[in-house]
Amino acid sequence: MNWLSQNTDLVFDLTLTHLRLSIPPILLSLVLAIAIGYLAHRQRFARGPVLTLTGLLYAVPSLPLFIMIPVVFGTPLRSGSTMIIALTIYGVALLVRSAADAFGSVDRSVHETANAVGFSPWARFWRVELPLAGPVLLAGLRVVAVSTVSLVTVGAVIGIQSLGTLFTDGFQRGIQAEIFTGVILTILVGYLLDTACVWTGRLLMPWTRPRPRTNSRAPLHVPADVAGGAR
Amino acid sequence: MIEFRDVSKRYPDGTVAVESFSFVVPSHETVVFVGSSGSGKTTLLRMVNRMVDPTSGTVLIDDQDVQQVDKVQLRRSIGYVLQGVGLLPHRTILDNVATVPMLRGVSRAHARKDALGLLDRVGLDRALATRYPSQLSGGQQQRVGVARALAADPNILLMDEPFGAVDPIVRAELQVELRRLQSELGKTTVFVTHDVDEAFKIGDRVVILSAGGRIEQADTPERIVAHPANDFVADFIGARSARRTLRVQDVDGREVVVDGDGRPVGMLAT
Amino acid sequence: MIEFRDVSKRYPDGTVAVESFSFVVPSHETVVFVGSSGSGKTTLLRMVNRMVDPTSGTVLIDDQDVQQVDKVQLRRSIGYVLQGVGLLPHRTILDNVATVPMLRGVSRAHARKDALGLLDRVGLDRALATRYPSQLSGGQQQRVGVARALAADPNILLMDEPFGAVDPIVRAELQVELRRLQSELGKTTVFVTHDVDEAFKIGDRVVILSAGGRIEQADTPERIVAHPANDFVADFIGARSARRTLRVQDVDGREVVVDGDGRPVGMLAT
Amino acid sequence: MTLVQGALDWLGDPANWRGLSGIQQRLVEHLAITGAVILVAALIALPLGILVGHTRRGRGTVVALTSGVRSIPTLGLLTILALNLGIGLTAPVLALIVLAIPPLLAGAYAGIESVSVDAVDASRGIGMTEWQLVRAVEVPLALPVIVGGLRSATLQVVATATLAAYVADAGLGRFLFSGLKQRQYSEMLGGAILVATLALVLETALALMQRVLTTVPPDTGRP
Amino acid sequence: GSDDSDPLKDSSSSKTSSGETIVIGSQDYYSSEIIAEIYAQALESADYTVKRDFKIGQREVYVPEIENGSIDLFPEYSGPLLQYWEPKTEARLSVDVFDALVEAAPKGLNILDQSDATDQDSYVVTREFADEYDLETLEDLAKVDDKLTIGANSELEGRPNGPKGLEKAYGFEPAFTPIEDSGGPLTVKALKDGTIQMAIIYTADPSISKNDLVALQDTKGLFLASHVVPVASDKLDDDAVAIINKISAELTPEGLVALNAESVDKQSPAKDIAKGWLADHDVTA
Ligand SMILES: Nc1ncnc2c1ncn2[C@@H]1O[C@H](COP(=O)(O)OP(=O)(O)OP(=O)(O)O)[C@@H](O)[C@H]1O
Ligand SMILES: Nc1ncnc2c1ncn2[C@@H]1O[C@H](COP(=O)(O)OP(=O)(O)OP(=O)(O)O)[C@@H](O)[C@H]1O
Ligand SMILES: [Mg+2]
Ligand SMILES: [Mg+2]
Repeated sequence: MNWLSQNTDLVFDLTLTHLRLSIPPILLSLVLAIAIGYLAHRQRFARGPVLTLTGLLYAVPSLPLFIMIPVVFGTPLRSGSTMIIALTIYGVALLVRSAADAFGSVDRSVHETANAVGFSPWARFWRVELPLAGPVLLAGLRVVAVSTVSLVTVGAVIGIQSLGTLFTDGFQRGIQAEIFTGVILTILVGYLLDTACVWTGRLLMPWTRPRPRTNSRAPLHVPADVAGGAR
Repeated sequence: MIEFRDVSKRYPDGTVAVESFSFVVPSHETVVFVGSSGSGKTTLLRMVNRMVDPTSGTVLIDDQDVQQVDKVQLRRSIGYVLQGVGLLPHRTILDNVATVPMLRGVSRAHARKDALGLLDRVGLDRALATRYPSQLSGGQQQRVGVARALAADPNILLMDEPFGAVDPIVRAELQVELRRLQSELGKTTVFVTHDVDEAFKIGDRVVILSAGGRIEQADTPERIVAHPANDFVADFIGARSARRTLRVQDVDGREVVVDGDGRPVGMLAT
Repeated sequence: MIEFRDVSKRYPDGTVAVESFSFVVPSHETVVFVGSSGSGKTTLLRMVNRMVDPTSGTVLIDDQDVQQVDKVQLRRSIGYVLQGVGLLPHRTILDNVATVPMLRGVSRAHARKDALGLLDRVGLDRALATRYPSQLSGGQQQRVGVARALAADPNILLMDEPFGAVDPIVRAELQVELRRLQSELGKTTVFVTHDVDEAFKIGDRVVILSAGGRIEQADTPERIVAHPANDFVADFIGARSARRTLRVQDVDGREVVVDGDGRPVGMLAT
Repeated sequence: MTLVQGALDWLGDPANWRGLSGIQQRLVEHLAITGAVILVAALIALPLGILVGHTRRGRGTVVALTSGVRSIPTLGLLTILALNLGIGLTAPVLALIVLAIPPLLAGAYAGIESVSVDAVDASRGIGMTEWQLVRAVEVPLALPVIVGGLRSATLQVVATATLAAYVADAGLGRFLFSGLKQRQYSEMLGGAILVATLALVLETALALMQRVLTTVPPDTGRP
Repeated sequence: GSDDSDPLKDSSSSKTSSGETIVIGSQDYYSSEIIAEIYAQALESADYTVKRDFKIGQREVYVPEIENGSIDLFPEYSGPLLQYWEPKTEARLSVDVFDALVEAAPKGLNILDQSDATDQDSYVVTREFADEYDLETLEDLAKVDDKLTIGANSELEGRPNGPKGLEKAYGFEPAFTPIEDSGGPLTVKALKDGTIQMAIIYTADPSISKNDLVALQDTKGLFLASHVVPVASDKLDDDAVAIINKISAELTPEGLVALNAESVDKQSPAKDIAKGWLADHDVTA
């Protein structure tokens, strides 16, 4: 741990940078996925194509994506914006299906009820459909959070600093402790954001809190599990 | 008073759910529409709060054509208990009951206070107020559904098989409760069911429907049992079945009423 | 003959579901266990085919301790209709019915042929044979469940609230069917329900249970109605309620039997 | 858009398809890596997932484990493995197996758990042995979800197998790295298009398979 | 060669950053980072405001940023940089390369004095392998009858001193395996494992002596001389330039190897290594 003791500042800085790069794409992809997912949910004919297309974005390897983004969006290659756009694209790719499923998971009868008691369509979306889609959305968001944190590291290959820098640097200098530190901190940051998602969910969706008196199994949503990894 | 004036409904796919249906539901009375599945009961009920618009004919509430009233406003002014309860799963019991007043602009605090009173009214413990629907039993949920329908203090109450999903014991309790409520509140009520026994227990007047919303008989329960208008009605209420042909049997010195199969139904009051 | 000899069941979490229960179900009779939710009915029933093993006491079938019999063999020799039907959603109706014979080694072709006959027996159209369970109505599914239980031609039939999930009308039909089947087949049957009326309609003998599987009264339906053993039973069967205290009323010259609230129940047979 | 045009030209040039480092060879390598990885990962994850789903034991552990494994950055894992195992395919294949396990495992246990409790109870009740229950009821009913897990795993592995080129002379990733380093962006983009197309083809094939394996007909409502 | 459609060329507008701040960059290579850190600390002690932008990928990524002015000072290597700008250059010797480089530098960029310290690509083999075939120069490799595989960053494959260059200059073409660690430990491990026979490792890399590797002489001038050379924008005033030139003068080839060894063996951060070096060398203008 010789290396770690001499580099705590660096590690701390990189962890913060890592967080700064992770959080915006997570939030952005949530917003975009809700919009696209709702559209896919409402327009039955659009559903198939939209879901396949966005899902396929996830199969685009990251290096070429990093090169394409400056061309399309005019951002400097080695900038946070490029990274954030790329990760937002992956986040949307992961989350759109979850979002469409989330709105689909809202019982038709609830929709009916909302109409019947006199909700206007706008109020129905914000006060009934969106909150009820919450749990499934959250499950998807958790996967996105963890995979985004892990994907940020790939930026190191093109010189965007993050905990991934510890991999490339440790690799060249042959310092395993440095690589391990990077891996473990990445996992921790992922865990931190995942936990943050869970707690935010509990706070915003009190009705999903585990409750006494019911001994039934937790409601099971098959994970939208297309997570993780770097390309 | 609700008046159906020669209404028909043909759905976009061509199904004719209701054809030339005319009927008047007098104020402060409970009318039950009973008929087998697909006979158009729900369609008729939903014409009242414009969840369905008739293809032809008019529905009038106190002589005003409902087509003239804004949909959303109309719905907020009519109590509606849906086939399948339909509580909002993400709101507490109290907030579920307070939904309509809040939509109408009543302050949250006020609406909640009123909602508490309604819980008492439908026989729910106030301790349940902060629970969520999924934490209640089926019967309790039904009561919440009724409380919500009453929350805006509507003159009209529409109930679509409100007790369809609960088991027979709770169902019997709820039927008794509903009769009590009706005698206290005297709302103009349209109640839909496909269970004849339930219809007889609840309705001041029962309308027996066949396919397409055709009226086979509309009368008081006793008179329907005593004098079924035609074979359809007789079959529908099971007039000739073992369960309706009762006799009195002596069991160890007590007068037990048994059905055609010899199964006990009750005791003869002395 | 099924004999429960002082059986108790304590679940791992500490719940005592059944305590010292003894009872004999005579051969070829239908005994109904009725009691409110959680009284231990399912637990008792499942002791017979060893889906639950008692913590103490023994269950004997024709004087043989079921503990001595291999679980799987035992279950294949007993017909079991479950509380939630539990058909295999990926198999056709026919294959669902043929499952047990096939497990016992009967050839597929043979098992299917027999299964067709069983569909007739429970009153299902053969045309449904190639459908999947999700394509059937609740009542039809229940019939398939019964057919499956009969497929191995068992001597014993266990039925756990088989009609719990269907609506009252279909339920009444199924009850009638079941009685017909029983009189034809004469299986030793244990039937569980929490609906007293259903118990009275189906059971040769009815066992009224309170919490922990305690027997409050075990007798024929008529005798229970005529002479409830204690207050618990009287309350449970609603002996003093309006629906059981009947009287005869004249409606336009016909004798209508009405309940305590004046709601018609049937006509007096003449 | 000259970039895209360049990529298409690169793809269209038959010279780029031939030879030991031609597109054809790289495609085959990429597919072989993907296939091997999925096969090994499935052999590990599916039995484990089915066991967990069937016994309903250890679900918490498995959920925590998959979520943890999912957050391991593949690049970091790859470098550590490579430093210890040397260059060649061993390190990337191992790293990819680790990547593929969570979705496969989750698909397996979630699939088995999603089988209706009633159907499972009934199967026991009519006298199925545990093995018959798994084979004839749980696995067939769970198959669509299991294949769903297989789909995600395949999609991820196809995309991530490009990292093999970080330490080995194999796979479509070679076009990405050498394109990046030599400023041959058309080659790089061409490589990316190849990867995405391969993913699309596999995805479509698995989606079809999923449809075929869905033995339960959709709920048609009233019969 | 470069595509016409280089997306990085105009990726950001060329404007100099505000005020006095000098932006110093470095390669994603620990040795480059140490030198950049020395520049940074030396300038800071002379009261310049400095912004560090280190570990920027490969040349393909950062050179456009130097060219468009977002980076003001960068420790470069004369040979490879010249090849980047002039892929067809014929210059090989130290002085020629430097002169050509000054020629080739785009307007607005100044090539400061080059240091004696060199860090240039070299082909290395293990001692065993060298002994087995009696190898001293790259020419001797023609004697090897076994399979010969080079391991290096993938960009080498297309470069003039890669496999094709060897073929042209020395008459044999080895196989190629990419190892993206810039001649780091993985490459060394691959050499020792025998998965590759030949690798490119920088001459200033301490691992050459540590692992007893043999650098084969480049008799036909495949590699250009490669000295540490600062590239600077016009934003550096004379004093700053003087400080940087002084550093170049003080930095010796052995000194550079020592700095690198400190990073790899002692695992010290660049900051500390630079501080130690500056304490031992007077670079005040
Ligand atoms: N939205 C719709 N589109 C097309 N047909 C419909 C629609 N809603 C109902 N129908 C059809 O209209 C007929 C009457 O339906 P309705 O729901 O009013 O019957 P119901 O008496 O309420 O039946 P249930 O007892 O099953 O609730 C049925 O044949 C039904 O299939
Ligand atoms: N597997 C189990 N573990 C722990 N407790 C159990 C289990 N199964 C049943 N119980 C408890 O044992 C008691 C009796 O349960 P049982 O299912 O036999 O009742 P029941 O009479 O069939 O009820 P219901 O009418 O609701 O089906 C209940 O308190 C129940 O909560
Ligand atoms: Mg209806
Ligand atoms: Mg039970």
